Amino acid sequence: ADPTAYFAEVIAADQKVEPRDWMPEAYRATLIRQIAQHAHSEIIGMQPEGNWITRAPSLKRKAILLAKVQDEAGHGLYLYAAAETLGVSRDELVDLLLAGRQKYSSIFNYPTLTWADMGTIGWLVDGAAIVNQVPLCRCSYGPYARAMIRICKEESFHQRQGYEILHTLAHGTPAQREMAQDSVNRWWYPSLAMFGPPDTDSTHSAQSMAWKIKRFSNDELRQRFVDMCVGQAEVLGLTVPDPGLAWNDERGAYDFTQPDYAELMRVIKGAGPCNRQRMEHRRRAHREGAWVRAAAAAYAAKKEQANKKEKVST
Amino acid sequence: ADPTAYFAEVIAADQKVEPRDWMPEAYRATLIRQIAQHAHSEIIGMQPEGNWITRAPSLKRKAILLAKVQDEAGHGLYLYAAAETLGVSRDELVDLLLAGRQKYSSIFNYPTLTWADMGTIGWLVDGAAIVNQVPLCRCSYGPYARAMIRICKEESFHQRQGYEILHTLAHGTPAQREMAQDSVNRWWYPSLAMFGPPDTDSTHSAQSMAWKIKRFSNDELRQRFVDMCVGQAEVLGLTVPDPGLAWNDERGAYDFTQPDYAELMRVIKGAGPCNRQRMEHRRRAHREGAWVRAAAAAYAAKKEQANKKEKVST
Amino acid sequence: VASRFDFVLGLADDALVAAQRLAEWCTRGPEMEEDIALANIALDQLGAARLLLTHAGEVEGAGRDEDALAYLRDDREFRNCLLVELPNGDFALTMAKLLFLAAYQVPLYTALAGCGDERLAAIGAKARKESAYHLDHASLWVRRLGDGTDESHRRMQAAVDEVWPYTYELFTPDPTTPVDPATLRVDFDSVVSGVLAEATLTVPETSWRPAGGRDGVHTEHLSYLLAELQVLHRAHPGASW
Amino acid sequence: VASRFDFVLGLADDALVAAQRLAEWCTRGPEMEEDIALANIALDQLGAARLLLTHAGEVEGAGRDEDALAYLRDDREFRNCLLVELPNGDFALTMAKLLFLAAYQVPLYTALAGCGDERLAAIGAKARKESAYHLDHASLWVRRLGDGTDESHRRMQAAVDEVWPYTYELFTPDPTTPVDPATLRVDFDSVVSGVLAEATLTVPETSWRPAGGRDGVHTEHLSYLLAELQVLHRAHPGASW
Repeated sequence: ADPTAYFAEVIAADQKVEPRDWMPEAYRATLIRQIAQHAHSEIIGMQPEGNWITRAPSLKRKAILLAKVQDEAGHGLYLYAAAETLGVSRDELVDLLLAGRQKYSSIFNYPTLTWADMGTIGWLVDGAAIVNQVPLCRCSYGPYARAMIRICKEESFHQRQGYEILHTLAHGTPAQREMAQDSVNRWWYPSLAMFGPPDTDSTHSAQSMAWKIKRFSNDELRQRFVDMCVGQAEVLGLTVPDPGLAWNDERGAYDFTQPDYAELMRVIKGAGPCNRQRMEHRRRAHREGAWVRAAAAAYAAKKEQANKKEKVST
Repeated sequence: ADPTAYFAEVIAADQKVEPRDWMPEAYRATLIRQIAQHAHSEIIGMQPEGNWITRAPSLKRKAILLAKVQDEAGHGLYLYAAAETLGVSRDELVDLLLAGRQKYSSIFNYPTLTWADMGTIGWLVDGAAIVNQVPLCRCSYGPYARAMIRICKEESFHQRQGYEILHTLAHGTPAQREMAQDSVNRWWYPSLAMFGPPDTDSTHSAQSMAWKIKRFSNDELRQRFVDMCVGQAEVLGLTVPDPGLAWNDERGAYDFTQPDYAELMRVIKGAGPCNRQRMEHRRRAHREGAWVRAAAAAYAAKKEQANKKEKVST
Repeated sequence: VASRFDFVLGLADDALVAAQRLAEWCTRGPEMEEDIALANIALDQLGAARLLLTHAGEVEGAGRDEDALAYLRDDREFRNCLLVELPNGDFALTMAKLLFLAAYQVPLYTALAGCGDERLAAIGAKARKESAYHLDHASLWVRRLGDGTDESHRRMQAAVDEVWPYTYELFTPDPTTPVDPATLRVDFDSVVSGVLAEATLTVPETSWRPAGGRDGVHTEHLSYLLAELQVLHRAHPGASW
Repeated sequence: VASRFDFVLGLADDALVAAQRLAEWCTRGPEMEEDIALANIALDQLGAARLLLTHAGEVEGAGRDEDALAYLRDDREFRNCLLVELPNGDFALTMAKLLFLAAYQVPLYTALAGCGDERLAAIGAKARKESAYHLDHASLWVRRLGDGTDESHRRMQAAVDEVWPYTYELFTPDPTTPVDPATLRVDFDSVVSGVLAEATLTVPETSWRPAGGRDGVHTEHLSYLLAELQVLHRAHPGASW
């Protein structure tokens, strides 16, 4: 059978491509790039929230936040494992990240300045991630789709926790309320930018749609996110910091001000407030852990050697 | 003239021995040991107070404390310079300290747990130091005596500042008052121990008295210190934590409970709460500064070389 | 002689301060799996701390809940052993601390699980299983590092040397408490000496036995740890989170 | 456009945060003389901060004194530039920060000394002399380290590369303030480029120009610094010291 035709049939029938199947090199490369970027985002994304674990204002919140950041490490590991089914190793991918040759989500290049950011990251950033990721649960590549199903369940749990943090703050003391609104003001537009450049400028989208890696355009997802947030903001009693926000009866959707895509491009290219800090933090952990990993490898080798000898002698 | 006789005459006449003068080797060695220990104490003694500079509770107190710790560095430098007049270099002495072969005052091996300790160190620790040091202003070795005159002036300034901190706390909120009393409770006996073992056990005293390096015995100075503190504690409204404290009409002095000299010996031998921490802190600063000192030396050598060339070519 | 309140608080503060130090590792572990493992252990310690603090508050009967006890005491009121408040140092130091803590907590919680106090017994029964995992994890790493490379052996031995003196405080006798700490020493020694021997490490000789944590006389490190732990809670008196 | 209050607060917070970072060096300097020098510079910065904070409180007219402004604002209310809040790093990084700060403060305080506001002019006149000493001190060290050993050259260049992007924020134009920061750039560039050239160092090329400090949008480092600075004062509301 012609593998190209078989691949096309599987895609057309909305079935899954599996690691054993033939696939076009560009499909493989696109998936590796996307899954790796997604995995890197989980790992780098631990930092902005990790920044508040030691200062969480109640023991319950401390436990929830620590568990959340731990989940993100777990997501990173699933995703690296999914990428490995495409014939690339986690170590290679991590090296590409550390060398600055693969990206992670730009949102994590903004600083977490207050505790309210733990709420807003859950509500807006995880919220945007979910809107992006739910369609990926139907992605044409099986291992990625299955990883996303598992991740999306935990993400919506995280999103509810973030929403609850913000809700508590918005209904707390005046200082807490102000902290919550300030945080939403800082994160709103960067969250909108998480969906990527507008469709008119989006480079990879058409091919990804055809391959059923991607199911909706950037602008479609962004609109869905805005429509979802407006009602939630009302319940929170917080203001979306967009004077242009208005219901459009004709479109059956909210009109809104677009994020500053020039800023997005600058941040992607390395000029966000925390790009250097995030990368240096990751590099330092990697560098300072090198002797530990070397010791674990040396120990494992010694044990293996000892086992072999034992087998030979018995 | 017989140098031994000349030396004996100078001592007998209460005049000063100067660096150019002949002196017995044991006199020189005793002075080097004592001045070096004194210098090391100033340098190590910066740590317990340095611990509170970044957390000082008002900007005025922060400035006073920073200036005080800076003064201690200055005292260390005068004293190393005084020791150098005896034919030993500062670098050698610092190496002896870092190698654990010379001591510093054991009092600095106790931790500073609260802000009130900044007051108590000033009042009791600097107070005890002054009682010890005022007689040293008449020490038979000129450079040491002159360094002590300068240092004693600043120390009594520091002591007043410490006393003022405690006074403010003792007349502040209940929590501040409690903090002050707790601090005095912790530092009282270690301060008494600063005068060294009781005269019956003191090893170096007799010869030092004969050489007029030392003027009063450990127990005489300790008594003087207790008698001084009791009245000051009353003004502060704080309790000296000694149930045995009582005026003795016959002796014209206070009876008091002796400090635990076994504890003093343990701390001197390295088993105080902070001995390891203080030494490791100093060693780390020295180690981490090595590349800076090397750079300064290399730069100076280059400049000297350049100057020479310039002189030759002109 | 510690009151029942002080006894429970001591165990609670051990767990709370250990959790805080372990949480400092988050995003800094030597490999990703270890980030997850350390967070897990931190979560266990934090969970035990919350149960114990709540119980301590009940024993005291002054209306203090877990957060009042965690966030509104200063270091002179904390009752944790000095071992847990020491800075993390490198990974070897953290593993030495964890090994000694777990080797103490396993027999402690086991004994607690069988004690007459129903609440403490329930907490002990839950926590001892978690501590057994902590002990396994730390033992594995101590063996790997001790018997790994020359550098890891050197670091691991240095860590054991540095931390060992702080273990004595854990076993200060007090027969009036539900579990006399002195009775736990045999178990601790047998477990720890086994692990160290397998790891080709030696137990240092020292006459220095720092103590004071159970009486609120800590190292200079604890007040910095608490400043960070408590900063936000204290900045908003009376707020809910 | 900054209000007069914000303008004065910006200068005050620069000095206060710089003093706090320099004070962190105390007992950690590479040589004893340097411990003294860094404490001196910290004291100068602290002194300027106190005058400026007091003046800011008067301008505001809400009864806040230097301590209320230093100890009872959170990081979103601080107006210092990002440069001064960056962690100390190694000695080279600290000297790079100090060089750039002093090369900015010298023309700033000089201009202030000649401005129409009598109080600001008096503060500027006092502080500019101190800043000139800071500039000399930092310049000397940057030359020593840049033109010292291979290692010191490498460290010094890395420090300049790391800190340089933060200098742009210092000169954000604002013609409504007593001294428009943009006017100070020429002086700064001429001094700094001279020192770097003598030190055999190069000015990095970068299009990254982080900013936000003057609007209270800081790095993640500042809130930790303030937690430590403020912990004791905040733990005892209303107390005198």
